[in-house]
Amino acid sequence: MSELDVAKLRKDFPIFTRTIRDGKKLVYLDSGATSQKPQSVIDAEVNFYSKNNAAAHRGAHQLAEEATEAMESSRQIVADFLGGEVDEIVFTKSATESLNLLAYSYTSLITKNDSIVVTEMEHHANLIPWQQLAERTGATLKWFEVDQEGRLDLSAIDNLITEDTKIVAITHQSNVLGTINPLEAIVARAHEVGAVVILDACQSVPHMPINVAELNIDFLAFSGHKAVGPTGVGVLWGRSELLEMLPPFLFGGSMIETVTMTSATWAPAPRKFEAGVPNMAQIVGLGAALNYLSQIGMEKIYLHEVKLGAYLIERLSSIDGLRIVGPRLMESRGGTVSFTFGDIHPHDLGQYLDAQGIAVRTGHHCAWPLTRKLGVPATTRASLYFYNDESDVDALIEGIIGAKKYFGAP
Amino acid sequence: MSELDVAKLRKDFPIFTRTIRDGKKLVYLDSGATSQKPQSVIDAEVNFYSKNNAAAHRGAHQLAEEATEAMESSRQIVADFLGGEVDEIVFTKSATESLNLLAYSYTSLITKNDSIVVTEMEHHANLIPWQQLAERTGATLKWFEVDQEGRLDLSAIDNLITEDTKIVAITHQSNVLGTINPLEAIVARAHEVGAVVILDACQSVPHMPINVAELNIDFLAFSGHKAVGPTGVGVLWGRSELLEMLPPFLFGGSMIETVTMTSATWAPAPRKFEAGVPNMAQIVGLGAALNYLSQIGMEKIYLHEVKLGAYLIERLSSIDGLRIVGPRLMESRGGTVSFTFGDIHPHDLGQYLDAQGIAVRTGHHCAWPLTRKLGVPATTRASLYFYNDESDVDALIEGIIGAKKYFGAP
Amino acid sequence: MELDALYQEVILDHYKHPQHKGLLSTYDAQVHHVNPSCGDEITLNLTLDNGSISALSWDGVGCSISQASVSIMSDLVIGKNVADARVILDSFVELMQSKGLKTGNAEILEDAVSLAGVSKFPARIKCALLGWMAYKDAVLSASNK
Amino acid sequence: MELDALYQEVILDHYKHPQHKGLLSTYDAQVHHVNPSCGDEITLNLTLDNGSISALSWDGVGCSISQASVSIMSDLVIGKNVADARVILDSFVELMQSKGLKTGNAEILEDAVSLAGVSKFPARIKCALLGWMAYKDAVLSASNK
Ligand SMILES: Cc1ncc(COP(=O)(O)O)c(C=O)c1O
Ligand SMILES: Cc1ncc(COP(=O)(O)O)c(C=O)c1O
Repeated sequence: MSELDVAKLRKDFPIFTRTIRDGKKLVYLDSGATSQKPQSVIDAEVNFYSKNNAAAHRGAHQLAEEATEAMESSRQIVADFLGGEVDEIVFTKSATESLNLLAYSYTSLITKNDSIVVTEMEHHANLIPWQQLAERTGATLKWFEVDQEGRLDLSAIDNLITEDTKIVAITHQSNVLGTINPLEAIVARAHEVGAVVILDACQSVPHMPINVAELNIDFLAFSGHKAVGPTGVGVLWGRSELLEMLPPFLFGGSMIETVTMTSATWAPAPRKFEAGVPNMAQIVGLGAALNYLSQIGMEKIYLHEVKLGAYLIERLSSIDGLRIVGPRLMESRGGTVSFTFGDIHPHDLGQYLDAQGIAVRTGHHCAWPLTRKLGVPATTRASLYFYNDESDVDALIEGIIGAKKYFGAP
Repeated sequence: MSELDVAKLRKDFPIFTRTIRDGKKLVYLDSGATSQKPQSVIDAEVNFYSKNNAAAHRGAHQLAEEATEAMESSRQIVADFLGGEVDEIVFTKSATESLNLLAYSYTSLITKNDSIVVTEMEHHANLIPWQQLAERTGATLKWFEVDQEGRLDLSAIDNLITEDTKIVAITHQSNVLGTINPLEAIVARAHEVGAVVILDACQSVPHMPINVAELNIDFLAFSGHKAVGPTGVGVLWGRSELLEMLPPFLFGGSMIETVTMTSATWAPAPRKFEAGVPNMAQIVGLGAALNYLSQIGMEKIYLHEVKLGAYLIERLSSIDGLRIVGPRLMESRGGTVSFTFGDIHPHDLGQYLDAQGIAVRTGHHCAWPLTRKLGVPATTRASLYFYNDESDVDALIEGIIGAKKYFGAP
Repeated sequence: MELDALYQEVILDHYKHPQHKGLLSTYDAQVHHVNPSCGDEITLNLTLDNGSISALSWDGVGCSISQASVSIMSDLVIGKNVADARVILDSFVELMQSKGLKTGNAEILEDAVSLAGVSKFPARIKCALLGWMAYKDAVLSASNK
Repeated sequence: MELDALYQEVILDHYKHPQHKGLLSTYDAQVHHVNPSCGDEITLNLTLDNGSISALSWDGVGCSISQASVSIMSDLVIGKNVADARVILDSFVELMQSKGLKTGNAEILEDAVSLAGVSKFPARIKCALLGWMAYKDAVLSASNK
């Protein structure tokens, strides 16, 4: 069905050798929350701690040199992976920090006459920082609505993105619906009015080929842990002239040029945004993660997920009383599928599935306004990755049918 | 000389099996910048990734349960280690983030009539955030001066900490001088005027027994990586009533109570301060690190460093032309010693030592105002930890004497 | 099977036939609680009469555990005085925190012992407690009137 | 020994006897650069005459590498026209980035080839470049006058 040898790839992931509950096979369909880690990523962190650990950029001794080299070559890997320049890569602890960094750094550049545009399908991490920026500055927050198919309603684009718009912050792929948003029209309109486009790429960087130059965006954020990388590391990519212009966010060591008791000046980007001893082992692990993904091939990963997603949707659609929340066609859509199932509450369904070894996520998926808009209190979400195959989907379907029996017909 | 079996402890650290430059033994005297990691800490991270990896607090499935449990038991370990309550422990990425969190969160609570008090020996991470808070709010930044012995000058305490003082932010142990600051008088005066005391404990938590209740402080920050823990994890401890009162800093998933498109409310502390999928593996590693330290015993670690520090100072003092910058008496002082050596620039000395396998740090150590105050452009710093012994000190002394020959008499 | 320990028959019964669901129009205190991690919500109306819970009604959305738990709780506390109800509440919280090690005192907790299995599923404890915490809050606010 | 490759005799000579150190009181441009990681500082005064570097003087504190490097650079560029000096600068930057793989073109770089060893020590490259970057900046600002 796919060009990926999933069985072989799964061998790279130590967690797949464990079992769940009473010896059940682990069916992991929660990669939208966090992905599993291949041995090469784990080894990269271990290697760093065991061999090269020292404070990067802060010493002339050999360990410090090696730590710096390890960390900076990861920066190059990330830059190449995204199609950006090495000085455009800022390491953070998470996409959440990356997005908050931008929202804080833009504080002094936004006035009460400006507007910020988001969408109704944003993750809280790409919504609340902008609410707060609007509150701090008096700017207006506006948003694209989501239609009943789970697609953005672009019809009002010219009334939403207007001359006073300074920032358009939008998710690339919805973590609830799986919808991949049409960036071209939005980027064109944003740039027409002089606004920057900030892309929340948490659910796209791990799942499809991304090139920031081709997308023609201005900033991009993603988290390592969703891209087979370590926890505790995120990335902010930004156009170099914008990073140069933005004031720093966190203040401390390594981000300065000079310091007196009363004032300080800043190092050039990206150092300006990386205060403190960096999360070095995690940065190194992220480099290994992106290398691992590149070796498989992002195009192949994308195609695999689209095919498997289509199969998942097809099989889910065959279940009576199951309602898919989000697009049913694979066009502009990834392998994340949310649904409701009659009167069985997602929490109960998730619990039943867990007893069968199947890990899904239930709730509002940190996108509460979207859940509310779709008229459901909560959903169950299955999110696919390259290490999933048809047998995982089949297990899920069987689980859902079992739940129906267990809790009584929905 | 000490109750610690250093040779045995060193076996816990894989990095000590490697060699430096042309096969030289690693003499690591840069623990002030970052500490090395024992196998048990490395294993804790590996274990998490290999067995329990999932998004903590975000799923009802077994992996998510285990990840939550792993992370939350680390919170208990940290609380116990510091003598605080479990809900008073906020996980961050670093001490730098912890201190910036406070400086940002206090923004709405500080006015232009208030003052903030720091010291001249602060690390940039505990200075610039307060400069910036003063700039944002119009408040006044004041500071304790450092005398030529490298001690705080407390004579002006009543004129510095006054009725308008809201925050006193101070380092526990100087990362340059090794000075341990007299907290009692400062805490008493701060509380007398209703100010909170924020302790930068980066250089004390890893090196001595700490009890926040006994210290009677209000907030404390430290970094995991200096306490044999992973990179990418820090801690903020705060009195629960203060954490409850403070607005959040980073916005996103898991820190909310409810969210609409235009507003949000917050979860109780500590969750309110932990937006996003946490740095789980690093949090788990930090738990293992503190357990490791506890097993050795913080009192023993402290005594070991004081004894070894005295030996280091004694031997350094015997070298002609070498000037110790900071207290020479071990009273209220730890095992971090900075010095200058005639006309040999610290960078050159550090480079020579590196060629002998000896890792020290050179420069201003992220405390530039202090370096300037002490009238030196830069210093060389040797910082000890429990895995150092007399042979490391002897190697350093030999190295310094060798440098004198190499570069010509200073 | 652990799942059966969680989903006792009596829980599913209460879920399908929730007691005291549907808000009464008069009350001393009304509270609204949410479970932020899953979005479950409850509104609870409470009337006190001379230190006794004379009326309690609720409405909300949620999983079987949260719905059954509030239904069971309603049955238990209505008609009791606040002090007695407090004993029940404390006993239930203790049971929830027992990590599967306790079965609960049936004399105090009656049907609520059927929720003992929840304590083995840390992510679900908040579901079971949602209604109870709302009740606790409501008593506080009704008593302060 | 790698250390000897770093600390060539000619470097230590320049360090002990720095050329053109001590600021001249007249200049077209004055720049001040720091190395934020170690605190080394340099002030550099530059005078251009008809496209040539007619005078260059400097003062500062720093390690042997940074001091020797600016001393060598001063010797090299004084009297040259800006375009020729640019060739030297570019060639030196290239040498510094060579990770120990290049020895440098002695015809262009003269004494500066003695700094080739620096390129093997990444943390020191900034030391060697400090004065050169200050020079580059000064030319820019003098030319813009
Ligand atoms: C005294 C002191 N404060 C703060 C910091 C900042 O710690 P980090 O860089 O881990 O955030 C350090 C170490 O760099 C330090 O020594
Ligand atoms: C679309 C989207 N944006 C932002 C985030 C936040 O990422 P993190 O929690 O890793 O910071 C997530 C994941 O939780 C996400 O799915």
